[in-house]
Amino acid sequence: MEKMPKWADVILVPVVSLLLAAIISVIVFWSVGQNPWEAIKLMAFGAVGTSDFLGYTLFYATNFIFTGLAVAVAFHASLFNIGGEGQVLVGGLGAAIVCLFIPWPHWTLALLAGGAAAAVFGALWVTIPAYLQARRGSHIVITTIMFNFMASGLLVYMLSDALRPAGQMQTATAIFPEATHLPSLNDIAGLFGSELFGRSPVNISIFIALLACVGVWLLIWHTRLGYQIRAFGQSESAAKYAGISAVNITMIALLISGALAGMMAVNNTMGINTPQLVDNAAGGAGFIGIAVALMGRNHPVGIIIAALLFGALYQGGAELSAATSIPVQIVVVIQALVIMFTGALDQMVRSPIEGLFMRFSSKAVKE
Amino acid sequence: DGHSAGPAIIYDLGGKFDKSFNESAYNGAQRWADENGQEFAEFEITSDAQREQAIRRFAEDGNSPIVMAGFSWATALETVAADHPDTDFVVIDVSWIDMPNVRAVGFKEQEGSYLVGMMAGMASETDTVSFVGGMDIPLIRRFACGYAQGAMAANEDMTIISNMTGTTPAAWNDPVKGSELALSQISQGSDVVFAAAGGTGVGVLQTAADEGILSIGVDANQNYLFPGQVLTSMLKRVDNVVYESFSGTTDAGIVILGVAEGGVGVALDEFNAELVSEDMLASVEAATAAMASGELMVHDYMSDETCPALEF
Amino acid sequence: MNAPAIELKGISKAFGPVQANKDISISVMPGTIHGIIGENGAGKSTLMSILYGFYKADAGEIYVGGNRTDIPDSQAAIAAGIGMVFQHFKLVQNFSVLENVVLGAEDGAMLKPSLAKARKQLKSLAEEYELNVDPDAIIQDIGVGMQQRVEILKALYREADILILDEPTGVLTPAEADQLFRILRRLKQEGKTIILITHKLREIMDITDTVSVMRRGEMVGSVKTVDTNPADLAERMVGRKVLLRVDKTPAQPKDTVLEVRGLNVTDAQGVHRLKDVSFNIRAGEILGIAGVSGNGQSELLEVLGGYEKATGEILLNGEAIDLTGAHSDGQSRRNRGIAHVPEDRQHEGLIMEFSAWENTAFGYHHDARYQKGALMDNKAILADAQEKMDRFDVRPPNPMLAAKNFSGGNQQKIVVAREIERDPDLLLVGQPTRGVDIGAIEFIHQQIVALRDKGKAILLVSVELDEIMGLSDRIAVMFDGQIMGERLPSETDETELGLLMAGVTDTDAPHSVKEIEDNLAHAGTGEKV
Amino acid sequence: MDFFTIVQLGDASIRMAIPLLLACLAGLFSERAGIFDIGLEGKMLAAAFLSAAVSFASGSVWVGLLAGIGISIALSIVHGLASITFRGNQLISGVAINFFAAGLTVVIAQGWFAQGGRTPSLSGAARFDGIDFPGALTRVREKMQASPGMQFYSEFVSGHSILVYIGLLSVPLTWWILYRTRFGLRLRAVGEAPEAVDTAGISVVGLRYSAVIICGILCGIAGAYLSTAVQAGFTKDMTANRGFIALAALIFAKWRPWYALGACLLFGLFFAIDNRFQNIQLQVLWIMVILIGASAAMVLYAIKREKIDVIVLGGLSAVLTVIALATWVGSTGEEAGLVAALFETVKVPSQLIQSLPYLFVVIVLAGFVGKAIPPRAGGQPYVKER
Ligand SMILES: Nc1ncnc2c1ncn2[C@@H]1O[C@H](COP(=O)(O)OP(=O)(O)OP(=O)(O)O)[C@@H](O)[C@H]1O
Ligand SMILES: Nc1ncnc2c1ncn2[C@@H]1O[C@H](COP(=O)(O)OP(=O)(O)OP(=O)(O)O)[C@@H](O)[C@H]1O
Ligand SMILES: [Mg+2]
Ligand SMILES: [Mg+2]
Repeated sequence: MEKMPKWADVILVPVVSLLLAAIISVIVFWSVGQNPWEAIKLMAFGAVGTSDFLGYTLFYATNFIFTGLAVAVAFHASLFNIGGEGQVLVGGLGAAIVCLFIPWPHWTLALLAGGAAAAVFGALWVTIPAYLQARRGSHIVITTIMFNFMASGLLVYMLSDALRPAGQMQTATAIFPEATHLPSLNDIAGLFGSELFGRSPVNISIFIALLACVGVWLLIWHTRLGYQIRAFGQSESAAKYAGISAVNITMIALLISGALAGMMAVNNTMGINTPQLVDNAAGGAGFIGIAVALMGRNHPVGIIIAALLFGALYQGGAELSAATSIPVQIVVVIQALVIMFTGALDQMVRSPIEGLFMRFSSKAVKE
Repeated sequence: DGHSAGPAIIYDLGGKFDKSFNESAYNGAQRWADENGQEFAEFEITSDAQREQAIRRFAEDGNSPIVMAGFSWATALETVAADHPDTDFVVIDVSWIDMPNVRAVGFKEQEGSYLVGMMAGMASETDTVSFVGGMDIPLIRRFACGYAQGAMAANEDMTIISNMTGTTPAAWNDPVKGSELALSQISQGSDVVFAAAGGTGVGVLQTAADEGILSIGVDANQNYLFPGQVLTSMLKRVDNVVYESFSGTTDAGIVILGVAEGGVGVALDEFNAELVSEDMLASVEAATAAMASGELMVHDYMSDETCPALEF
Repeated sequence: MNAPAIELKGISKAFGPVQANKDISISVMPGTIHGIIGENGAGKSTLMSILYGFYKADAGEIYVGGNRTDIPDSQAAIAAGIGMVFQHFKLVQNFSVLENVVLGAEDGAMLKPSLAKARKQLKSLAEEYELNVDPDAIIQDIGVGMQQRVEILKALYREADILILDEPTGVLTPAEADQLFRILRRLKQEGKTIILITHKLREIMDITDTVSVMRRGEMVGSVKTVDTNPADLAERMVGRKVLLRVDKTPAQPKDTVLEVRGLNVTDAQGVHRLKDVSFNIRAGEILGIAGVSGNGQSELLEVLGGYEKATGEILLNGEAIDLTGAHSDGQSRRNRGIAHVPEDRQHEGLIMEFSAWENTAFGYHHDARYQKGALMDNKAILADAQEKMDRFDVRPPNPMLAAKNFSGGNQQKIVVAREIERDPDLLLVGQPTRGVDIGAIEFIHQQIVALRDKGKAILLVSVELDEIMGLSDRIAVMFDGQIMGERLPSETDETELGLLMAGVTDTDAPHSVKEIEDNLAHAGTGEKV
Repeated sequence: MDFFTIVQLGDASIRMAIPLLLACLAGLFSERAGIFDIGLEGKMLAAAFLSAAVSFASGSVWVGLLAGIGISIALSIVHGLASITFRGNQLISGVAINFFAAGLTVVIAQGWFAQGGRTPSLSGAARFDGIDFPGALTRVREKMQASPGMQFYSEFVSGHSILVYIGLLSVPLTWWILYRTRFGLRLRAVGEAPEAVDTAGISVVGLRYSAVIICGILCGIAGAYLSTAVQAGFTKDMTANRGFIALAALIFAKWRPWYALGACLLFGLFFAIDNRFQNIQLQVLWIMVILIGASAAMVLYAIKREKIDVIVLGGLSAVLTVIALATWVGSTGEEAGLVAALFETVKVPSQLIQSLPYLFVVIVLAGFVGKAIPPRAGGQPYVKER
């Protein structure tokens, strides 16, 4: 007998968790002398109040879909890839190299090649942690954190040396050639005479993100590889019995995870209004991916919803900090609370709800 | 919403209160506000993705002029400025944007650094002076290189130790490491340390004060932080640029401010009066004059990415 | 007449939806040995764990020595003079015997005086009850028999008057069990009260004074042992008359299917788990492997099942099987026609979180019939699962339910259905009826025999001698990674098998109990005997 | 390298090692009790902030220290709630605590002091000063002229803040608690076999909470040390990943106190070297020897093993070899031929030097520096009833 219906598991529990996170956030707002209601209104307006704001929300959401999927795929194999941040940066390196050094005739080709390069570079960056996890049992969490630092070192080295055009101050690559610029959603809306997304950088890669969602959904629930990933994630000993190679699945799941994280670079290098790779290109998206995956219950649909929420939070938080004296780190606090309640304190929320359902169902049986 | 259509300022990633570059910009804006009893809009970004968004928002709200502190604004500004031809923009630490509605202000940091380097060289008893940079980027190397040239000018046999705190933006904000770097330099004999490292510099100055050696601040006047122990500060009058821009007394175009223009210089006040000897004052004055006249050309690291006085 | 040492009144306990104990009452007189029997999952361990304060009862009262006693935790149970040896030992593996004994019974905040005192005490206890152990030995280095002694010593060190033993003989050979029973009788003489959980009727008859029977969480009743007999107990246990033998015709073996030659396994810790194991199985016969668990049977199954590396030679239908290379995994074995009902269904045979239909494809997810282009054909798997569940009478017959939501016996049916339905040349079966009720046992045994009669080769590993004797056409006994000998079921008996399981070959006779003990103390740990 | 430089390097190593050591011992208590804690970083950070803020407000660094310890314990209890009481995922709880601290310290600092997420500078009694032993020289410049013995005494022995000595003393103390007391025995047992502890009549929950609280105390001291002893005030993210490095040190130390001291001193030395020798010049020959040597070692390791080893390690060694060759070829110029280029010196990128501690952590974790077996019940919540 199931302890509670499916809908309660996928909707009610996360919603209650979010509510708890929201309550604590309200307390935080209060404690720094900010009227929580005002703050929430400001954030909501900042997230969706104008077409530009909405566009930015979608732009960030695109990032978070990629990193959320990355974390989720690894989670299905019971692996905690906390290295999204580094994989995004190195993925960016891949996209930048492809865009800068190959003369592309058209953005479609550049998108394909840039996306592939970003994925490959992202995957390469997780190869060693994955290998060490698979073959040496070194804990993936700590190795990927270490690789985040090294990625940032590598990126800065590249951006302040090989990839920085002479005379440019900013630790960044040159702006990518015109032919690699991805059309923004507003350009597309413009074809229909609309200004829907203003000048926000939300661009065609949001569709790539959605495609990736479909891909992950197919992969996890409709392919043998996904079946093996989930089986391995649920029970390593059973996987061993079935002849599912722990080494292979660990490697493959993490490489896919790294590739998805890397692909985020398409959005935040080729997709932005001035396409280039800058030194802090990841901007915390790798970490937000954890919250997104946890909240989205590692399912693409949940991840899309959670990514939109976090996109709104991120964008709204920036607007909030522009309008008040609250630093934008408030978003990190909320993110932490969401991770805490939907992740670690899941049981705290779940048990009472299960209890309620049990009480109801046993009553129903008696009657 | 809340923004009046007055001037606006946007700070760079280091944050408004970095006791340094951004704070100096803030001080200029605040001085203008205090003197005129008016308000200005401001914003601290937290990621690069926000740059364009931030400028655009102020422009659309009708703010003018919009001042941006930091070279990282260049690319975003070029896009937005084209869309808002009627808004005035000022960007600091950028010397290459040539647009009719943009004032791009650069500084000859090498000149100011040269002056403090000279003072350091004269103050040093160990013939060893040192430099702590923040993030290792060409701009900071320009500081280091100017400083080294100045120190060498004071004494040919000067040993110059130079360290950068790091290669990521975190390097602007790592006073612990700044402190360790300073300690290590002191033990290598340095008795004057110049910190051009944002928040990291606070750690350097603190340690120098603890260890009883002299330090040199940067950007804003930091002499007051440890009275009697900060030899001077290499002023980069970002505050003036902001103040003047807000006051509406400037035009578009590229401006490079050196010693002659009062854009960079040394800080002299009651907190370091006892540390600055007559000799030093005289040398600084002489060098300033020589720079103004073009007689003295301090090598700019960024012109060719080399430095005659220092190896990186 | 004096008060009962222990009296439980109306104990109830539920684990979520499972009612493990329902209104149970029981009373045990001091200085007696009281047996509790019942099928797997009947709630025996739960009841005793409640008495020991490990679980909290939902309802009910406990009387110790006639006084109402609250036992909210084990501390209270210990204070009330109760000691318990759990089914799964509760020892710290990397601590010494001494540290394990002292843990929780220290005399003060400092360790040294406690350890010194315990060392002295242990010596005198050992002399008193013949419970010899090396106080400085590390638990993971000593055999299960020794570990059990440590558990008993722990209880005695805490001055327990009432000692609960939960299935103590499950891991012991008959000879070792005899030794344990001698100790228990000795304890009884000293006036201690003993509660013994077991599902081996023979043991109940041997040693207990009174016996209680539990079924499906309820107490069926208590009787004096002298007033009952095994058949009566079995009937009470199951609730109906049971057939204690497997119905089968004599085997008609044909060609050799499996040939194992000189198999050796050394594990990651460098312990030699299998030593030169050789045997063969022919089509149409069941080879039973008997032995105390931990003597290499698991490793043998793992090697044959493809997930443990080994040296040596295995031939299937005359062709060699890859033992170390790229084709030494479960997948390749299945492709070669080896099916495997693993010993531990919950950790190996099933993914507990997967639904029953997904588990139907487990291990066979590469099968062509489950594929549709690049994707898996989930509909085909579902249909297949439904069909199997109906045929094997899995209850409830709902393939969408997660495996964890089926009872142990039904989980086992799902695994057996999956493996047998592949029509393999060789079926490996490990502990097929562990934790399975008698009804399901009969069914599973029938399926195994039916497969044999179809002319397939079957390797059966079980720690239950009854099962081995009942099902096998030939029996091999394993001890310390070696095959001690092969017997025909018709030409051997439990005593002989028991001696082989203890590492005593017939040529060694006459043998001493001491020798057997020494052998067993080292069994399963790979040390030189 | 002269003697004084070595003494100084040792001195700096200790200074850098102390926060690692305290955090490492904190992790030791927690993990020995079976609770994994990647939230060390967050606890240190929160403690660093609050101790600086309260020191500033109260004027007394001791009050600040207590406040820092208090907040660290509070976060520990949250971790305990998540991982002990509600049996949640310990890694996720740790991650959440890290983010929580990173965000909240800045938000509160800004709300409180309005200085861009930092506290004002501390001075006088609001800060831990170095303790100068009798007769010890205090200034670097004086020490440089002193005799080696005096240098050692003044620089290495004397002059640290009280927290350094507390940190060093906590090593034998931890050892003593762990191996000589009843509490220690139970603590070690609960990380190995909580069911054994439970059936012995000891509360698993109680033990684990005490361990987690001790972890909080030590993290609190570590954080306070950073903001009130090493530095004079809090700046955002000032712990700079020390919590993670402490965890790696803990693994390297195989969860033993004295080994922890060694591991932390080693990492301290890495930091000291990074701080001191930023411009490391190496002869091309050495770069070739190191890189190609490492490649060869990896290839040798891989060829005896499986395909995956060959692919990954082979690929990695190919990359290293290419870098080595590129460096070599890159150093040839008009003056230098191929052979002469071997003796040219090149600067090792500072990014690489800074990445060394992280790289070393990875090597440690890879188990090439000794295999470590974690406490058996570590990371798993203790579940009696499902
Ligand atoms: N910790 C637990 N959580 C949830 N359910 C449990 C737990 N322990 C036992 N159960 C359930 O309670 C019931 C009784 O189990 P118990 O272990 O008492 O049986 P038993 O008679 O000792 O069986 P066995 O002979 O297999 O030892 C079973 O259905 C079992 O699944
Ligand atoms: N861990 C669990 N989670 C959810 N439900 C469970 C769990 N364990 C048991 N159940 C439910 O409790 C019921 C009884 O399970 P249990 O294993 O005790 O059965 P049983 O009486 O031993 O039957 P069998 O003889 O087939 O093993 C099952 O039908 C199952 O629905
Ligand atoms: Mg039991
Ligand atoms: Mg059962």
